Amino acid sequence: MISQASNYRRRAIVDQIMRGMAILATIVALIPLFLIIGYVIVRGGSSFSIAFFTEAYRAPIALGDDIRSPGGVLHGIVGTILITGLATLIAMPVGIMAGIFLAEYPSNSVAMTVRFCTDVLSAAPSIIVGVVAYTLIVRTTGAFAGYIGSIALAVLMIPIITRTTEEILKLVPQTVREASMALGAPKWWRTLTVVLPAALGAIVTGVMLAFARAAGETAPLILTVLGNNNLSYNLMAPIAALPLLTYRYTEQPFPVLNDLAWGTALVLTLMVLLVNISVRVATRNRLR
Amino acid sequence: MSHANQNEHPNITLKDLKPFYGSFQAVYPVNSIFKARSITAIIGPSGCGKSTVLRCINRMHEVVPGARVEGQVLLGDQDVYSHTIKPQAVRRRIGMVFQQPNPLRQLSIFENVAVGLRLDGMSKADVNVRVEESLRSAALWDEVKDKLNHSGLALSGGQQQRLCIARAIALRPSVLLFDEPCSALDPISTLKIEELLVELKQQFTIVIVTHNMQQAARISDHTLVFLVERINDVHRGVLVEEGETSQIFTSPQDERTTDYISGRVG
Amino acid sequence: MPQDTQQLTTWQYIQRRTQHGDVFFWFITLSFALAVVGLVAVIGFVIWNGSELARERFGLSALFQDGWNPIRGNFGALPAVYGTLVSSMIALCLAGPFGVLIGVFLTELCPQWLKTPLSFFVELLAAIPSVVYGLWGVFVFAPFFRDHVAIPLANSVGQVFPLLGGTVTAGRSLMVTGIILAIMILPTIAAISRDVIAVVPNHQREAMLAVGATRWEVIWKAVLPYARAGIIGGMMLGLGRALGETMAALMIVGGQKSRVPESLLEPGITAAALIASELPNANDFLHESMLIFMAFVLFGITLILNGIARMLVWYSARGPVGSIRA
Amino acid sequence: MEDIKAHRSPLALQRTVAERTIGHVQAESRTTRLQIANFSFYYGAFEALRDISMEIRDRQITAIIGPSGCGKSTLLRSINRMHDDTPGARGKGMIAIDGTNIYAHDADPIMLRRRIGMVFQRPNPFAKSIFDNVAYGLRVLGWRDRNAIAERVEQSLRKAAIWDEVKDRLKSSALGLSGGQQQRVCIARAIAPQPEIVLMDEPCSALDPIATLKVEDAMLELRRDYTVVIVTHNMEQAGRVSDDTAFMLMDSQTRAGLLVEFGATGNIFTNPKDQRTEDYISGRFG
Repeated sequence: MISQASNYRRRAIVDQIMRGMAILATIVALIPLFLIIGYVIVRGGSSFSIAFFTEAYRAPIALGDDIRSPGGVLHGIVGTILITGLATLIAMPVGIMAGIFLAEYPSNSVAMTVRFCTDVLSAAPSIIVGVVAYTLIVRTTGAFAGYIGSIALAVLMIPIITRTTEEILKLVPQTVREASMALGAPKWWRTLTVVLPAALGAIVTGVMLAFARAAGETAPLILTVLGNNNLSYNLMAPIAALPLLTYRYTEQPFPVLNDLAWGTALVLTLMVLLVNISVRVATRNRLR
Repeated sequence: MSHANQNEHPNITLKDLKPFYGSFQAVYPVNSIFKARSITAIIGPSGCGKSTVLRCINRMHEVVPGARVEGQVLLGDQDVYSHTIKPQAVRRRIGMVFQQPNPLRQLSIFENVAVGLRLDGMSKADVNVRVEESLRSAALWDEVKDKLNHSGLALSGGQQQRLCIARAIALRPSVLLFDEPCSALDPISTLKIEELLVELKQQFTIVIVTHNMQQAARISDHTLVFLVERINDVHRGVLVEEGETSQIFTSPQDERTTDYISGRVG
Repeated sequence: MPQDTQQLTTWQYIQRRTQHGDVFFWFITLSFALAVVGLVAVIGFVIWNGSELARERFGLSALFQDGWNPIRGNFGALPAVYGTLVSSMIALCLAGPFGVLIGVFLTELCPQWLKTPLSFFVELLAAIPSVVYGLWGVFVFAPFFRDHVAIPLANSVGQVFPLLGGTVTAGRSLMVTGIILAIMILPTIAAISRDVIAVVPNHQREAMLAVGATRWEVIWKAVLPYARAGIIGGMMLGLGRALGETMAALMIVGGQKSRVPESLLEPGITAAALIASELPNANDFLHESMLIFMAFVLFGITLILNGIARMLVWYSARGPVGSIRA
Repeated sequence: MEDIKAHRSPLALQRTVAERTIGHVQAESRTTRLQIANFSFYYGAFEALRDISMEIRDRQITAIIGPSGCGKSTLLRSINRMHDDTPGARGKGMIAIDGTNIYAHDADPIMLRRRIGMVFQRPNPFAKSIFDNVAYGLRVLGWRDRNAIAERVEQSLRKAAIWDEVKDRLKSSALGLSGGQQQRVCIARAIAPQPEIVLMDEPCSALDPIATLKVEDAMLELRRDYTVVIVTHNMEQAGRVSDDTAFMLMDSQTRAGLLVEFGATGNIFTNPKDQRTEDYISGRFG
């Protein structure tokens, strides 16, 4: 009485094959991704040493068969923290305030324009921002410097912070806003006492994600920061940065420097992993 | 009743039916018989598991991740949960209409009705005949015959719902399940659907879930009342009473049914 | 009736005069929001202005001429244009189908316990800096590809199809770049496919299931058509990312700037890589202006792609109401 | 009152208003507090409410009933201009409190909302302590005196019939309470600044029957001091608690909300003048 359609067998086989294909595609696609992370961990990990974290660059000198250690990447770590830290300081107020504007005045033409502009900024290849910073600042001041890199990175961070702030603030239930509104609270009071406290943790994670992304950006730095082989704390002059070291040491003919490139890549990757995982853990607790 | 007749118009029997979500049993065991060529209404407050029970009948319950069913659902004398039977075959035999009218967005009105037939690989000519027949049965043909190529979404809510009924009828099932089919519709569309249901019961065994008690009273022959039982913060659906609709609404046997029907709970 | 009988302080008086302070709040947030608009204006102005020399001198035709050689004053950017397009198209052709299938797997087929970790992993990969992909490409993938794919390919198929032929020397080539770019944009496409498939309403799936469709028939006839616009949008976003990607291309593409390579297995150049490598030490204003001009074109193309893509994703998430399909 | 009980629809809960309201003043003596006259409301070009007129009396409970989508919430929210931030939303006509039009040009919505309390469909406490939730409205008004605040908080919680349940945990988060408790804290929050009118938008639709009864008790308690307007989809509830009832419907052509009938609750439920009201009350709709 309950009978199967006559062509069911063929359909069932197609079903099986296509579902298998989707699984297979996922596995195949994950292979290179696992390989990359695996290589970075193994080869980067083996180049880790105390000197790696405590010394700046030393020129590799051949002593017989042995090539002396080229020092470490402390200058890159310091540079990245300084450059990205300044970038965060620039981007945070702009991004958060603009995000508040978008969330609290969501549907006028100014908000549409602002939203369009954040989309433009986040769509722009990072090299474009580098080109603009180069043309506008490096060319006029005549010098590469760390702070120019910070400005370029800040421009890349702003759309991320703005949009996460907007999204997070919009997640704060409208009903809670209404409760405050119905009690006669002005908008600014409502935002400060109800909306922002509820969203603060998530905004911080948004900033952290932007920081992680900016710390790995390389292209704008090539055009603005230039790089430095010595440990420097001066953002007004060329300064080293981890992604720049990864790039430059990749291009070097010395295997010891190539090893350092793997090491810096691992540092960058670990940072991205840590930030993303901690953000994920933090937001999961918030949502449940 | 001859065997062939029983085949054509089978009863549905629920035997110790227990729907689970993961390890949570959502409803206490249900035993009941839904008679052929009649309308059985399942009423109850939200969260009482009435939709869940309905979806067990054509094996739509198990589509939800982690959901499973214990017990039996007999269509005539065949258990739809038998290992030899595929859920796809069950669903072709037991059609379903959902709460929200759900024409497939990318398909035309015609293709929406034909979609199940196309899966079977039915010939073009046969499809044409069957689509027209189904749309006529669903009392929609006159309204859409000139725009069969238009999107189903261009129809009003009530028309969309009748389109979905036509889609279910097209496979010539013997049972039609309705999951709150009118809750998204305006009063006039509701009336049309109700009239259609009464019409359709000549050919199909009909089970309808509704939260609207008046609706159940208007159209159904039998009524099952489900309620939520709360024990230690665990909410579980329970079948509290079943019987002739007139009897349920005029002289319910169970105190809880009285409370529910008089609006004291739910 | 009870009233707020408390005395107004001066501050409260001022607040009420200025709509309870909301005007200030509006003004402050607005200024920061307009700063974002200002940034875009500055970017647009700078690359428009900076590329003026090249635009007046060559116009778009420079993008279709071969033989880039700044020292001799030849600014034919065709090799870069060709390299950018070809590597991005390779990336899209590889990552597109894979990405969509991953999206399907994550939403429709994946067991519940695997969903969150796998989704998270895919998102994580989009966050890994591109210089890391470049590094891996240079030291691991390019040599592997040269020895096990490129050389055998050039020696067999390459004899017939020059596009896959030529002499394979270094591992770096447009093909390798395209493959690395594919790996890089795969998470983007997969994540967007997953998102647009996840918002396909369940009632669409139920409609197919209730007429006795198999799982794949539900995906093929109800889910993918519904999500089609969004999936295409996701691919375009991926393409935009591939077009503008600088570091991986700069490290792997090989830096062959002077001519259009005959074979995909030869080194080439992409626009972004060309800009990054030559702008800081450009010979003269014209050279610089030409590079900025290329940045301008790149910016324009990625903007258009992104604009369309976002519209498609948005359209897919919202869905048209009452659209007519004749 | 007794007549109402006797003639109420058989579906209505058999429970008199009288037994739940002690010391309530006779309805007839109440004056008009809130006057709605020829009020229409628009979302852009869409007319959501058409030409509504009714008079809401002081210290009475007025229920607005009707099927979903009929605009009853829109009407309620128009009374304290909650739509002001919605682009394109605008009201036409008059809503006046004690004769002052709240849609006049110089009317200040923020001051208006300080005079009107509102309780929403879903309990929406802030992610703050119970105490801070109730004190929020007072702090908005600029209260600084801790003792005065504490006193008013207790008074409001008592009025909302929740004091006994929360008095030992005032410092713990309001989100830890059950739905019914949260809703009563929200009521306490709404009445803490001692508004003149309290609006309630389906305040019990997310609650179970027992919590519903408690909230209804709180409502009847509020009627001593406040003018209460309640939107509900539950006709039995309207029958149980309200003095006046407005029945609204959606125009099937334009989808605009219309006021079909307005009058004393007893009349609406037992002797509706309009056929559509009768249809609705007897369950022909929805």
